[in-house]
Amino acid sequence: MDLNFSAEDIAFRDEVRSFIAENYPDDLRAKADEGEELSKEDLLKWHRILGKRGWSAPAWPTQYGGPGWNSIQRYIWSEECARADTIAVLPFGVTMVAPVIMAFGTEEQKAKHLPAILKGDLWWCQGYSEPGAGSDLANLRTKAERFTGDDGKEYYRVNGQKTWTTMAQHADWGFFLVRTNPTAKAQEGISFLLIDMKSPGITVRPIITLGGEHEVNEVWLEDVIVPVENRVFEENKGWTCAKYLLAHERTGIAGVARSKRGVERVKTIARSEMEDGAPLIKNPFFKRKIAELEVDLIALEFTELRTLAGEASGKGPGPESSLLKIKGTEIQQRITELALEAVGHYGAPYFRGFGEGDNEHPIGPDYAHRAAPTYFNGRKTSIYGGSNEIQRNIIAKAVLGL
Amino acid sequence: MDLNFSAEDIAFRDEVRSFIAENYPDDLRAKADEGEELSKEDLLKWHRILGKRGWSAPAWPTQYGGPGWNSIQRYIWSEECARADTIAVLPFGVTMVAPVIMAFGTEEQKAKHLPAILKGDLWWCQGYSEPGAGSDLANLRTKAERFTGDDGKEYYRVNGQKTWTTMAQHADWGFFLVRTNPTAKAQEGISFLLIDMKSPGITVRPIITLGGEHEVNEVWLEDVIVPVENRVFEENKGWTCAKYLLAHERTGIAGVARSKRGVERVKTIARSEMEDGAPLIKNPFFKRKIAELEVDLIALEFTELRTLAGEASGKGPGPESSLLKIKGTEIQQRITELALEAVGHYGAPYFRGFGEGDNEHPIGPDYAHRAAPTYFNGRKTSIYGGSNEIQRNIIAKAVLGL
Amino acid sequence: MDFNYTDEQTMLRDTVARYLADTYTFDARMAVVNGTAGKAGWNPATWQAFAQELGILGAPFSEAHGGLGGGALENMIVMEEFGRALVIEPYLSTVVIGGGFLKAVGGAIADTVIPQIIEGKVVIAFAYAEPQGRYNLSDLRTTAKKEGAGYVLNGHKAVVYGAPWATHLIVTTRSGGGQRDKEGVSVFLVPADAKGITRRDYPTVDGSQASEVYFENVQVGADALLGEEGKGLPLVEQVVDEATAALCAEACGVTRTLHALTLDYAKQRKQFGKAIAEFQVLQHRMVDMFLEVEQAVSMTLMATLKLDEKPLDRAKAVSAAKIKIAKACKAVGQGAVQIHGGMGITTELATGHFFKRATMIEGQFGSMDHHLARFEALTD
Amino acid sequence: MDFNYTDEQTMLRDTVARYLADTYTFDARMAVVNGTAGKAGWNPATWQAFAQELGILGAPFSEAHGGLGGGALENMIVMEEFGRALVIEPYLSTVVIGGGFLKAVGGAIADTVIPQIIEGKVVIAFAYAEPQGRYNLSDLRTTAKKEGAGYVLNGHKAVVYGAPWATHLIVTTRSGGGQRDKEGVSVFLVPADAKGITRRDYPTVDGSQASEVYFENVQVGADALLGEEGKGLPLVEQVVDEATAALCAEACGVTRTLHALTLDYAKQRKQFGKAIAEFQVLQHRMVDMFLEVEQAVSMTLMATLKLDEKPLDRAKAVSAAKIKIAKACKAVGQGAVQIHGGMGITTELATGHFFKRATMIEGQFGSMDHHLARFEALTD
Repeated sequence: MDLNFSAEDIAFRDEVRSFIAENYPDDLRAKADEGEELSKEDLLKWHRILGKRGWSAPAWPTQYGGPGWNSIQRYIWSEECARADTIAVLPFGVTMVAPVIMAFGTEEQKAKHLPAILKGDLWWCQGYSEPGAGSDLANLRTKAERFTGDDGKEYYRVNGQKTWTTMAQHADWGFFLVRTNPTAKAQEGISFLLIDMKSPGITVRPIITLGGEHEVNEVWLEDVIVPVENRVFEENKGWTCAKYLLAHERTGIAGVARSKRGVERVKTIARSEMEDGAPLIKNPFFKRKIAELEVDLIALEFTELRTLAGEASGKGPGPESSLLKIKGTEIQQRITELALEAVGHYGAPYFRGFGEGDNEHPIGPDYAHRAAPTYFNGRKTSIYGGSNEIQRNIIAKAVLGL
Repeated sequence: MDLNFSAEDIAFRDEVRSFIAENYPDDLRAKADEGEELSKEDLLKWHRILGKRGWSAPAWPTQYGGPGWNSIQRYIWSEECARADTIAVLPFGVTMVAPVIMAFGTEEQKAKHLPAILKGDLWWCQGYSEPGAGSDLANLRTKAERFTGDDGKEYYRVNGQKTWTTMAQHADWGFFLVRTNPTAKAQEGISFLLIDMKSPGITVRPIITLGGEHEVNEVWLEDVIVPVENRVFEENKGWTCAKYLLAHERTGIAGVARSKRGVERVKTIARSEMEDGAPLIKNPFFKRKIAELEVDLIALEFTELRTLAGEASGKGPGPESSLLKIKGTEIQQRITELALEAVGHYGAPYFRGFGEGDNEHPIGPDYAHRAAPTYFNGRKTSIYGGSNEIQRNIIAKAVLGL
Repeated sequence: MDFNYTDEQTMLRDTVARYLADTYTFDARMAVVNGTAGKAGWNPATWQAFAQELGILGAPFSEAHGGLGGGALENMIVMEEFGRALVIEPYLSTVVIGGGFLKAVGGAIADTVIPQIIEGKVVIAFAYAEPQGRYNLSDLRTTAKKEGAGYVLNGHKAVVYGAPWATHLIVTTRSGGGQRDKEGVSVFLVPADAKGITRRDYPTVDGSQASEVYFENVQVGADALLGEEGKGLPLVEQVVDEATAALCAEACGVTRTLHALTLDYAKQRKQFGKAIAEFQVLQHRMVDMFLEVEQAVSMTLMATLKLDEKPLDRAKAVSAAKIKIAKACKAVGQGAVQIHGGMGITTELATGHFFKRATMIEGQFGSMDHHLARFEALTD
Repeated sequence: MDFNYTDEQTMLRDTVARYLADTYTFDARMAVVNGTAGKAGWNPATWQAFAQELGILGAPFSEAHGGLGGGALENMIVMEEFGRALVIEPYLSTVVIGGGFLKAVGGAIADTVIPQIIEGKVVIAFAYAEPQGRYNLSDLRTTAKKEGAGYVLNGHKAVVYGAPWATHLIVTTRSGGGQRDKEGVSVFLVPADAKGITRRDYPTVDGSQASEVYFENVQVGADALLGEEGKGLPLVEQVVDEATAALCAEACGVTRTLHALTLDYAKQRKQFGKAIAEFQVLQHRMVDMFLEVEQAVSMTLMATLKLDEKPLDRAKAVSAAKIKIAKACKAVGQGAVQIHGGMGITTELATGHFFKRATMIEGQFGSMDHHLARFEALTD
């Protein structure tokens, strides 16, 4: 056993560190620092830079254009990205649909979609959740009826409603779970479809969340026509793809490196905020909360490393990753709580909707502007991606045999 | 609304305060302070003194020899007892079986048992729990078969096993739930019997708990003969008595006044224990834990007072009392945790079993001797009397309608 | 000892509750918050209805001033109902705080202004916080300098809730001593349109409107001084304790509604073929939320009933209450959102809005740590 | 970075586990604890078996000394297995602590004593705590005064685990400076039967035996000094960090067993017509216990692997680990007892005994607050 990086690992770390330093766009950093909402182009910019370098998809094997990094290298990569506070490459293409296409897709599907995902040419969204089916994905109502078109080809006609569709307002393509056999039991009779979001019959309606963000949407599908060759894997076997994807989705959700940055940000705030004439960070109780966060973060980090080591020695991401999801999101939420606590009175002003030029009087410190919205928005992390209650159910069943 | 005591209440408080000061036995105080195990005679001594004064049963109505106190007076009484750190009157007779006898017993049963309970002549124990049925009281197996004796009278022949029978080693009488109809559904077919503990066929076996205490026992009943007139209420309707008793058992379980004394004791320890040359109580984090306890105790106290006010205005003790049980026991347990934390290294020595005279080298401070056993033993409070999980189930069902 | 409402108090509660249930619906509230019903965050008609139709702006004032003859308990009753309906109108700053100062100082200014509060003509905002001051009421850089018969005020007050539509500001200032001294605090009642006052208005995350308020050589007369010059801190502490108790009452209403909304949602929402209310883990979480609400109610009652005790006892009671209220706001708010799932974090259901208000109450007039430190300092 | 055991380490773990499973049953252990199998708390045959049959007393020592050539990881492996079986024998004080001091100082004393430890002939108790000192390793009233070529020791050491059967004591003393100074600490290895040493023996709540040890003009030679006179604190801190990491490993074993016992019990125990393991609230509590154990294991590994880093990094890692371990001991211990119900608080099931040991580990070598303060002092 050895905690230290090898010489190769250190060389790799230095390489990615300097690449990020040299290539991460300044304007992106400035916008993110100011809490500005990022445009679609902003969000894809870094992805495309990485795509050119061949680093946009750390977990992809080389055969599909990935860098072929091992788990330690991927860990180093995510550490370095967090260290440099880069925006994240959006996961819907690279880490969600792509592994499914690699595992279950046809050669045509691979050829059509994987390169575009890698380069950041196309934006993907995920059509899983439905109103009335939150964590219970098997309870789907969106239905796809198969028919033969006038051209003699096979198609699905899709009708239904999806919700919580993140960033669907920007999406070029979506991957959808739909019911192709209405009489089958809950998890059977589901198929996994790739749908062009420009198809007639698709309507995207924003859902505004507590912090004022437009991140999620309702997606209405009305007689949307999808060619059968856009189905991944067998008809009525979409649940296999969904399960595969869910297992992948949970990895990396620990967010250790990002949370480390978050703790640093809280410390920075607490060094500026004054209480009775001294910086808040001198308050022993505030300081203690930070220390407890740091300790829990170390525990999460080494638990993730143990999990990575397990994966490296051949075990796939198992239900243990539910642990990382639970503890990772709890820590993320505590960070947002502490930040809001730290900013005091200036947690109350709500700045979204101010005109861009209208900043003659700066109101409160810059770091305070997003504290409350970030806290509010952060409540989603224990709900999305399989709520933390569901994660506990998974561990109870799959690990503890209950 | 008014938080203040009336002039009558203050006069009452002064009266009970001076009675306790003048009548509480010094030797009892000395033994309890030293953490000695109290004998049966010790435990009954205070009960008998109160019995002579007519105060051994605060909640009894005057018709049965009780003092006829209202809820405020009972509250004052328990405050004053805690303030003077008296031992408690054992509940099995006065607050458990007696209300059942008053509500459901025959005149003969009342005449025979109530005066003896009041005076502390007889010691009672409770035969409810069985191995295999903890919080699930309805799942009883101890059976009572009815037969006509050679003397032409009706009897039950009782066979079975009870467990967690507190202080059965001292008991003269016990109240038992037994199954009189083996084919009835769970909660039906149960009867409530009063059994003379000197009856042939009763064996009491000690269960030693984690602190080394002999408080609870297994009670084996083998062909124990019980006259039918010792049954309270109708045959097969014992569950009615049990439910009535359970509702009564929960009142007073908040233990606010005792917990206040407990917090004071922790403070006393923390003033003596040194850390880096200063009293532990100067440690801001230890002090904060005490403050949080005190705040929670105020919340419990005023919640109890609200409940008492509700009872005074005609509502009986309802499922809200589950709240008092849950929060009361959580606080009691936190007090024992803090005491153990405070004593540091001297929490480890285990003194039970030392000869009485063998105290030439006092080991560690006196207050440390019982810290660990009290913590261990205190874990029972969230288990006994309907576990805190069961209490939450009760609130979910009865209060929240879930 | 007596925990019963008088008949008048019961009637007050029922009247307010009924009025709000009928008129202050979620949609009506959001129309005001979003400004689709006039100026964002302020509907003068509602305030006039409180004054005229309901008469509740006089709840804690003496009959001699035209009020209902009540006191802190009446404020508690109104604020709890306001919390239940998530009312944004400034009863707290106008009636509880403004009225609190005026009742405490009495005299001509009280005789003049209190009737105007009751009539709904005077609306007050409380300018006490400063960017550097956090929750320390005497950490003041805003100055009041004696000049002639009056004073000149200079400084910057932070996050003044309700300032955009206030007719008057109550301003805490330093008229002497060092930045955090207990001595040298003076309090003024200033017309909001006094010369030299500028504002920067903005919405708050909990649906209200607030302002940064800047004072530049604002001249006020000696009659604007509330209480004695330089001796204002005990007065401020008393009124802020009264306001904190009233805020606790609001929190009781907010968390009660959050709990009720969550129960309703859990009973209707189905997952895995059954109502999520059937999952034991969620049941117990809702029980724990219930326990928090009940304890919050107990503490609010305790603190309200102790507002007239000696300052140390009053302060200890109020801090103890605020500690439990902050915990309740967090536990009930987060629990409600979690059990609502995705719907809990949208702006479409009322739940999220109650959660945001609960979150802001956690820190208002002092965070849990602030009040724990205060409680400790007053104990032993 | 590599988290795999070597083949030798895997074999060590398997050997110890198998041996304990076969011979160190709950009943066998309780017979020793209760003294029905000889002197209460001590069965020399078991220790000899560890030395001869298993050879594990040499696990962390060099092959030159007759050991297995291992180090901290080997201690971790042994201690985790000992925790699983609730072993009371003094591996920690003899091999980890005694051996730790000797390895650190080296030289003749190490060459003499280490082989005797490995053979099971030397058993060491660590006399470091004092009644007033709490967890401060340099808060010492026990004095060592230079006299002739040697030293004279006077003082009172508190709660010395394993002292009743130790052949030697390692004693921390003050040879100079004020009571809590960092300078002036000296460490001695003293025969337990040296003239002037008296003991008061007693059982401990977790099944071991300990003593108050009194030193009255105890004369020791200069060769009893471990390290340099007056410069002992860094040495003590290093060895106590090593011991704390080993204690964390024991806690991993203890909490793993507690969790496993609880799962078993919950699957068998029926209430309301079904196994209590089917109640979702208990399932989630058992999941939370699992999360605690897994994190404890991660932290123990981290701390053990960092024992050789710079003192500040080592100390920070060990304190971080001990903080999580204390939490795990409390959460898993209390959870196990609660889910066992009444059976959890009897002395009849193993669960209660594991719970008691877990509870004692919480405070051993410093409570959670102690280590949080130490962690904070080392951060930034």
